[in-house]
This record gives sequence, structure tokens and C-alpha cells, in this order.
Amino acid sequence: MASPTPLQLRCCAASGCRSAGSEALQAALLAARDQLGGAAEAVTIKPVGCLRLCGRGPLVALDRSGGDGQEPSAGSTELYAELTPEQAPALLAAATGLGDELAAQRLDPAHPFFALQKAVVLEGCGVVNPESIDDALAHGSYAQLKRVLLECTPEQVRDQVKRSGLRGRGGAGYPTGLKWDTVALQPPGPRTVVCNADEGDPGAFMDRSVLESDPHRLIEGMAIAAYAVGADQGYVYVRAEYPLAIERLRLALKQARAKGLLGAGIAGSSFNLRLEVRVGAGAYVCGEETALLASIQGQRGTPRPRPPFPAQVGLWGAPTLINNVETLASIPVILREGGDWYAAIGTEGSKGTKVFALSGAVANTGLVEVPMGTSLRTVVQTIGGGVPGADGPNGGVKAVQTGGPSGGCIPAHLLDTPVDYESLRDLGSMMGSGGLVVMGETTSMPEVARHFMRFSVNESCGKCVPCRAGTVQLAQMLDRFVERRASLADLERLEALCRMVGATSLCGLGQAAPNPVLSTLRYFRQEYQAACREPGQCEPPDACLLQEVTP
Amino acid sequence: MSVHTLTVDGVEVAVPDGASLLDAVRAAGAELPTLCHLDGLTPVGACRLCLVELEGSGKLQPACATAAGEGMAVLTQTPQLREWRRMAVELFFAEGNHVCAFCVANGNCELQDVAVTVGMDHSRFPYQYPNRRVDASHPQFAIDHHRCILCTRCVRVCDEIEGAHVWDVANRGAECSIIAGLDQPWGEVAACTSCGKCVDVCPTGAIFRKDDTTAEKEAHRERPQLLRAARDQHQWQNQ
Amino acid sequence: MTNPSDKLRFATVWLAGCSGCHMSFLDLDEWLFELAEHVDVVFSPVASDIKDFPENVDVCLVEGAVANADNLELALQLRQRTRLVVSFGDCAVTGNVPALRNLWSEVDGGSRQSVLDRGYLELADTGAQHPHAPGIVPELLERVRPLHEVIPVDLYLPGCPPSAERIRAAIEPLLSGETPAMEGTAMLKFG
Amino acid sequence: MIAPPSAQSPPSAPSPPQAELPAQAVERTTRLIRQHRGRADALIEVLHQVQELYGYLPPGALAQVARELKLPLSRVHGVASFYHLFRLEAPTAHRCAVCLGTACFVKGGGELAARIEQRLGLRLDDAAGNGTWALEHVSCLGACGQAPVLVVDGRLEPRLPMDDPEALDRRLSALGLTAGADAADAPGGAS
Repeated sequence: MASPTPLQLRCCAASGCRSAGSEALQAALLAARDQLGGAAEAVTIKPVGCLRLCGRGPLVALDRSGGDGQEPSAGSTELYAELTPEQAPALLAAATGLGDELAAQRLDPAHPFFALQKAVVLEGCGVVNPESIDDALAHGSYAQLKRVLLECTPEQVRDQVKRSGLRGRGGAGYPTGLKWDTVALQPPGPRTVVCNADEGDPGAFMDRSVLESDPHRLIEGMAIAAYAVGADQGYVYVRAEYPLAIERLRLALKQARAKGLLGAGIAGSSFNLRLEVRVGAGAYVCGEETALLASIQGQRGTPRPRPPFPAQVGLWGAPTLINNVETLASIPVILREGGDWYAAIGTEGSKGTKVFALSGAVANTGLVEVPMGTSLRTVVQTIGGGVPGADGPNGGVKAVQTGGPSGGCIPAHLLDTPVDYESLRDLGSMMGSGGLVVMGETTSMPEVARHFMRFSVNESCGKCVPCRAGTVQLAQMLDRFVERRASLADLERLEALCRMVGATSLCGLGQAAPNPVLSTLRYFRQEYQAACREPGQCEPPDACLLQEVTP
Repeated sequence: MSVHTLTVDGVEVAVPDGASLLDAVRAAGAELPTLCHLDGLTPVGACRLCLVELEGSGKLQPACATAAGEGMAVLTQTPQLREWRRMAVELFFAEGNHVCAFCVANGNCELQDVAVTVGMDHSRFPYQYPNRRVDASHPQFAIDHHRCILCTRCVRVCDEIEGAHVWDVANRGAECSIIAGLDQPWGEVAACTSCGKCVDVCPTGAIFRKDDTTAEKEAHRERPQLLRAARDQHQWQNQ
Repeated sequence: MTNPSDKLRFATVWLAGCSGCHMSFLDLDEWLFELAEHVDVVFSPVASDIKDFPENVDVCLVEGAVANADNLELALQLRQRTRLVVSFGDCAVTGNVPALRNLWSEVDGGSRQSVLDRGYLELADTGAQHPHAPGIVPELLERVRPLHEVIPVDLYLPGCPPSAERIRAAIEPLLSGETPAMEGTAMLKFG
Repeated sequence: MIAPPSAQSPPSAPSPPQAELPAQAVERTTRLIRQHRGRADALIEVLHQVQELYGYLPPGALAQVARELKLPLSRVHGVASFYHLFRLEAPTAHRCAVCLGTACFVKGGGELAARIEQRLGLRLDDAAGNGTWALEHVSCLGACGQAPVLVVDGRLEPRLPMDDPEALDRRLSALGLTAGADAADAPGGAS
């Protein structure tokens, strides 16, 4: 562990707080410390990753009793929000017991937003300095990699992962251990491990937070995965829209290589691993695994039919393990605490914790990690605080969008649904990567559906016709509903085409593109019906049509 | 060589290992509509017309790009599949400008034929009328993008058989288009050998010989298969 | 049947098209006499002088796309007055050649302006000007549409033109109150 | 106006004007391709770096990349035009991106885009913009906690006050998002 320090300020240096001015704040804190001297000189100022409540950044945590508070709820830690550089001296004064000017900006660590979170994947997030491998090592990074290389066979590693019940956090929820087995048990030959960090769902920023806050955890997870499946090379495919994440990940890889934690003969073992970063160039479809592989190979990011699955035929034809960031970042903890420990968290079918990015019409926006099975109501109303300024049983919430453009809108009356893979699927939505966008009463559902359909139109790769041409037609049909010039026949056509595009598209993007329409039709059908003109409702009967076709 | 036994619409067939579901369907004497697939070229599974249902799982797979496996039960003509095929063809017609009346391929067009096969008597989806390009810069051939259905046969035949890779797909989604070189006029692309294979394989009137006018296009869509058999299996036509 | 005689009240309509479908219809030659025994032609550019579309029509073949205000008005009217509307030929079914101007719907003031400029200004040999005769020259619609985008259609008979045999094969069942199956190469052809 | 479908000159990119590229940039490109050991799978990485060099991907540079990575021209153009972040045309002096991700959408991102379109007199996602500014949409920047957000010349602008039109206008003016604004006036400008 790091040597205990009497006072420590942990300044959030992740994108959320950066955009709110955290760099200037940290510089001001350093300057103020030098200027104030005295007791302030003993205050450690450390940049860390995400402190969760992104909506009120920049955030700073103050540890009083020395050491890094594992959770902000620990009694010895205080948390301050929305700080300006001018307030740096006041913060140092508060830390050294010389003032209390910032009481109004002090957050209550017992608030459900913090108290109900369970940090597993995010345990180092907001605690370690993401740019220092020494700090990461002091917090236990790479300990599990070194241990498994020394003590465990690949089978034993895979066994722990299977016992944990971990399922893919990228959205589909495929059992991770099973995937690892499939790759490991392919005929002898080279294998590759790929981390899918192409987090493209609008409203999702979990993976970015992990990359920016605790990159060594991901690298360790990948290295363990590579060992478990027999891979000696790997790629992290990061979307180009995340420059800070890319920068920190590249730095972390360099540091890990320098420490002999990557490369040849890792930690004195015979295990070799070459890891590279590949940066995307703006294509949502590259989150689809076969498209991602094409992109890593320098091609257009178009998917191909499966089977064969990447676990059988992947990068350059070799078996390839593809896992998402959160999945791989869960691995070190699972090995440290044991698969059974992890499996005890969560529900029967969905084990462990899940990180959500909570945003939209909600009081507390930010990063939330909770056990699987926590109800949406707890996440949105208790943790999120509901819609600002609204009250009532559902706190002004009309619906919660999960799963991004592939998911759906869950209406307020179903807020007591536990968050797990099956429950969300049964409601016509999906877990997706973890974006939770809260929608208030004034949100028009056909408009939401059109928003997502336009996204799919924009992001369709154009390879297969249902997605390329079908999404265009669907978006135009939705225009008619948004502009209130649809007919009941349009409603029928909309549903029929949704089913066709969903069933016949080549990849997940097209297959899931109709979900936002279908789920809003399921729960908010009256809004679509209200946008239809009844025959005979118009005077003259074809007024709407005439309006449309005449100059 | 091992053999897989499977059923196609209840008919039992045996196909060699490595055969596709499309091969199995044909072996069973059934037919599936196809547009992007062409024997002799690598399948891409893009047009979705040859989707079949695997009984039991209910999963849909493109027959052209899926390997036949032991014990599979394949359904090719469920009412649902027929309806979706028709919708796919409607989407093709609606997204381009397919005016059969004065098309060079009228009467020899796979899109036109497939419309009849799937029973499309009109498109329920509004026509998009994209304003696309016509490139007649090549001395012998021309490409009319209005008629292109993005099957990528031209891209594949030029790459896989001719080895010139003149063509590729540019942009994405509804903006996709076939390009020559750096999106240059075809006639200016030095890589083109003027072999005419892209003309031969084009399912519609998108790529054609400039000598041909309405309904005069002759396509030779069997050529890639002959060439591939000649190269891979040394089967020549004079033997 | 709504008419007192047991003959079907039969109409044909010519919207934006070249009249080729009507020519093909006339190619039915002597079968037209047979047809006349089963139907009263109550409205047709080739077989009737009536100027207003009548009420209580049983079957109407509609050739052509919907390209101007008159086309639209007539289409709406015939739909209200007809039991079974047949979209007759590629222009009615797909928009076909008349709809090619839709390619310019997004540019230079839209397809309407573009086609007028091209036709009356750019290609004029002398006296270039836009036709202007309110109430006489019908206004062009901004977008040319196939018939079924404007009114519900009961039967589609594509072709440019549909051959006389296919027209007959489609009409014959209608005379005995049956619906023809528009399937297969015998009944379906575009172009 | 309807231009007759031109058979001779499709409006496509001209032949690569290799000679016009600055020699220094051409050399840099060669060097960076060598750093990737000329591997074809490095194409996307190479394009990123070449775009940094020129601000966009000029045809001549694409031709050079194709030659030195031993890839077909059409393959390189196909990849360059597939990904949203690659620009095939020279960018405007200033650029603004409005996030239309779901969180920003819920918080008024659409209205924000419309307001900026109006202020700058340009259209969203038109690369030419108003000559000085171009406005594009991005699908999510992962800054959902700060929604709605803009990126102005590479700098993220969080929490635009959509519920207070006056404050919004002041903020947008302060960012230089004003019609006819001289390029040099814009804070954070390239000057």
C-alpha cells in the first residue's frame, strides 16, 4: 500500500470533470498549496479517475485519515462538487481545518447516489492515479496476473471465470467463461484477444470511464484472458472519439511493457503477450464484432455473416476472443476474490455488478455501479433522484431508455423491474452496454423512436438491404408520425417493416434497429395512434394528402 | 471427403463437406432467389433473399454463406420468409431508379426476374429517387449507378478473378456507391484491364457495354464459375 | 352490382403516361367485341365521349402516374366512384418515366421548376417562356407519384405496356366477379 | 435545372494531383508508413496520421498511401470514405460539432443544432458550412453528464443553457458562433 498520508485531495481528471474545468482546478490547488504553505504543504494532491457524479463536476475527494478511501462513503472522506479554481484556497483551508466556506458544495457521502453503489469493476476508479503504474501497483494491479502465471493453469483460470457466472457486458450477455473455452479449445495455433472499447451507444460512457480512470485493470484483465485462452497477441480497439482514454491507455501499455508486465516472458514466466491499441475512425457498426475485426485489419467496418464465429475464425483467420472493457476489467477482481464470491452478487441469471451511465432528465447524472437485480426505480429515483423539480410516485419519469439504439424505452409503471439481462429483454429492451437515459413527461415517444432510427440510418454500413434501405424507409415513416400526418395503414406498415428489418438484417445493428420503435409502440402506442388521421377526420377528406403532394 | 445429410423442406439430401446451404437447397431440387450471390465468387450474404430458416432454432441464415451441417433441417418457403423476400425486393426497387422500360438489361435482369419470383406487383415503400451518376468515361463500357443494387459482384470478380481491384464500395449506408479508383471516372483508372468481367456479372443494367441499347444487354454470369473451376480444379473447357 | 343492367360499368383513365397502355388495350382487337357484351364503357379516352367521371363504376383501369393537379383530382374522384381500381401499367404502378423528374426534387427549386425550365426555357427554339394559363394548364405537383401512393388500389397490372394477352388475362376473371392471381411470368412483368 | 445525365463527365473527384502536395508532407507520409512497416492493416492508423498532416485527406495523399501500402486505390478510398472522422475535403477554418446523443437529445440537442444553424446561416452536416464555420453532428461524446454539449474547434463546451434563451445566445456569441463572424474573432480559433 502507499505510505499513509495525513491529508489527500483526489481530483477527478476524467473527461467529464475535465470538460467542467478540472485541469485548471488542479493547477490552482497546486499553486494554492505552495502559496499557503504550513499545514497545507502536507496535503497530497493526486489526479484520479471518475468520482461518479459527473453532472456536478469538477469533483474533488478529500481523504482525512490517510490512505486512499476505497469508497467515498468511508467516514474519513469528504467530497466536493462544482469547484472553481478560485475556490482552491478555500478547499485547502477546509482540508486543514481552517475554514468552512465550501460547506454548500460538500456532498453527503451517505447520499444513496454513493451509498447504494457497489464498486467492483470501478474499485480503482477515482482511487488510483490513472497515469501512474506505481500507484496502480500499490493498489494491487497486476497481482492477479502474476499469481495466475505462477500458480494457475489456463484451465483453472477459465474455471474461476465460469464459476463467477460473468456474462458479456457489451450487451448480448453471452457467458464469458463459455466464450473463453470456445477459443481455448480450438485446434492448436495462434490466437488473439481483442478488447472491444468501441463504446458507441449514445448515452453510454462506462467504458470510457474505466479506460480513463484505471487502464491497468483492463490491461491486467486482458493479459489474464490471453493466458487463459492461449493468445500471445491482442488489440484494444478504442473509438477515436475518446482521445483522453486513448492517451492514458497508450501510456499505461508503455509503462506495463517497461515493467515487464507485457511483452516476452511476463513476470518471469514463459507467457508472452504483445498488446496494441487500434483507434477507430467514427463508425458505430464497428462495435459489432465481425465489423470490429474488419476494422482492426484496416478495412471498411462491415460485418459478415456468422457462423463462423470470431472464436473460431477471427483476426487473420485465427480464433479470436472478443470481450468488452467492463467484462475484462471484472476479471482481476474475480480472480482475487474467487468466482464464487462474484457469483454471490446479483441474481440467479445475471451475476455480479453492472456499471451504468445515468443521464438525461435526472437530478444526479454520472457513473453508477450496482449489483445486478437492483430495480430500475432504485437506480433512477433513489440513486438518480428522479427528474429535477418533479414529484409524484414516479418522480416525473416517463420512461427509461436502456440499451441505446438497440434497446428500448421502459415505461415508468415498470420501474420496479430488476435490472438483469432477462428482465430487460422480456420488456422488449436490452441491457446493452449500460447507458440509462431518463426521459421526462414531455418527451414525445415517436420523436425518441425517430431519433434512434436516424442514428441507425447514419450508422448503417450499407452492406445488407434491410438495414441500408429499410432504416431509411422506417425513418421516413416515423417522420409522418412526428409530423402528425400518418394513417392507421402507416402504423401497420411500420410494424411490418420493423419485423422484417429485425429478422433479416445481417448484423446486430440492423437486427436491433427497430427495437426503439417496437418498444415505444408497445408501451406508448396511443402516441402513435394520436398522430394518425382517421379517415373522414379531415375536411376535405384528403386534406393531409393534398398538403403533401401539392406545391 | 465426408458427407453431410440434411433436409430441405422435408426432402433429404446429402452434400459434401464444405458445401453451402444453397448447394444443399439446389441438390434438393428447390430454388432460392439470389442477387448478390454468384457461383465462383466469395459469398457475402448481403441481399438477404436466400435467407432460410433452420428448423428448431428458428434462426435465419443466408443459404449462400452458411455451411451445410449434419442433421440440419432447412425451411426455404415459409410464409414469413416469402413475405420478407418480397419486402427486400421492394426495398431494392424503392432505393434506386429501376426503370425497366428503357433499361439496357430489360428482359435479362436478375432484379426484374426476382420481382416476379417473389410476386412483387408493386412496391409498398415510396421510391426514393436518388440522383446518382452515370459514368461513360470508359471507351467500351459504362456504369449507371441508378441501376446499381450494391451486390458487389463487380468488386469481387475484379478482385478475385481478374486481380485488378478497380472497384470498391465507398461511403456507407444509403450513401454507398461503387467506385473506380479514388472515386475517379472509370476510363481514367489505369488498373482496369477492360476485361469486361464486371459487365458479365452485373445482375442489372448498371454496368453495360456502350454498344447495347434498350433490352440488348447479354450477361455471361456463368463465367466466374468457369474461370474458378479452370484455376482451382484445372477443369478446362477443351477437355 | 349497382347498375340495373347486368353489365359491368367499365372505365379506363389516362393520367400521366404515354397512352401506350391504352394502345395495348386496343390491341385486344376482336376480343373487345366480346368485352363489350359484358361491360358498358362509361368513361374512357379511347371508347367514350363522356367528360366527367360517372358514379357507380365497377372496374376502372388507370394508366399513368399522378403528376399534376388534374391527375390528382381525377384519381381521388374515381376512387370514390369505383368499386375496383386497377393500377394499369408501369407509370401507374411505379411512376416510371413521368416520375424521372423526381430525381431533381432536392435541387434547383425542386423537380417541378426544373422540368418546366428544361422543357420550356432551355429547349425552346423561339419564344422561351413558361406556359401560363390559369384554369387551363394544370399545375404540376412537386412530386410525381405512383397511383397507390395517392389512392388505395385493388389490383396491379405492371408492364410498359402490359401486353394485350396479360390485359385480357387480368380483366377476364373480373367479368365473372373473380380476382385474377397476379403471379408468375405470365401475369407479372415490369418494363 | 435539369442537366441531361452527362455521359462524359460524372461529377467525381479529379485525378490525383500528386504534384501539388508539399514535398515535406509527402516525405513525412513515406516515413510514417515505414514506421508501420508498410503493413496493409495499418491503413486506418496511417489515414489518421495523414489527416493530421493535411487537415484532411487530399486525393494525392490517398494515392500515395495506396502506392506505399501496396493497396488498390479503390480500397483506400473505400476505407477513407467509410469512417465519419475522415474528411475528404478541406475543412472550414472553424468547426462546431453538436452532440445529438440520447442524453443531449433529451436535453434539447436538436433545438441547439437548429439555433446554431440559424445563427450561422448554414446547414447541419454540410461540410462546406458558411465558408468559415461548418456544423456537424456527433452521435455521442460520452459527456452525457454535461448534456447538452458542443465541441467548438476541438474544445468541449458543456451544459448549454437550453431553458434560458438569452443565456444561450450570450454563450453562443462568446464562443464566436455568430453569422459573419470573422475567423479571427472566434476564440480558440486557429489564428
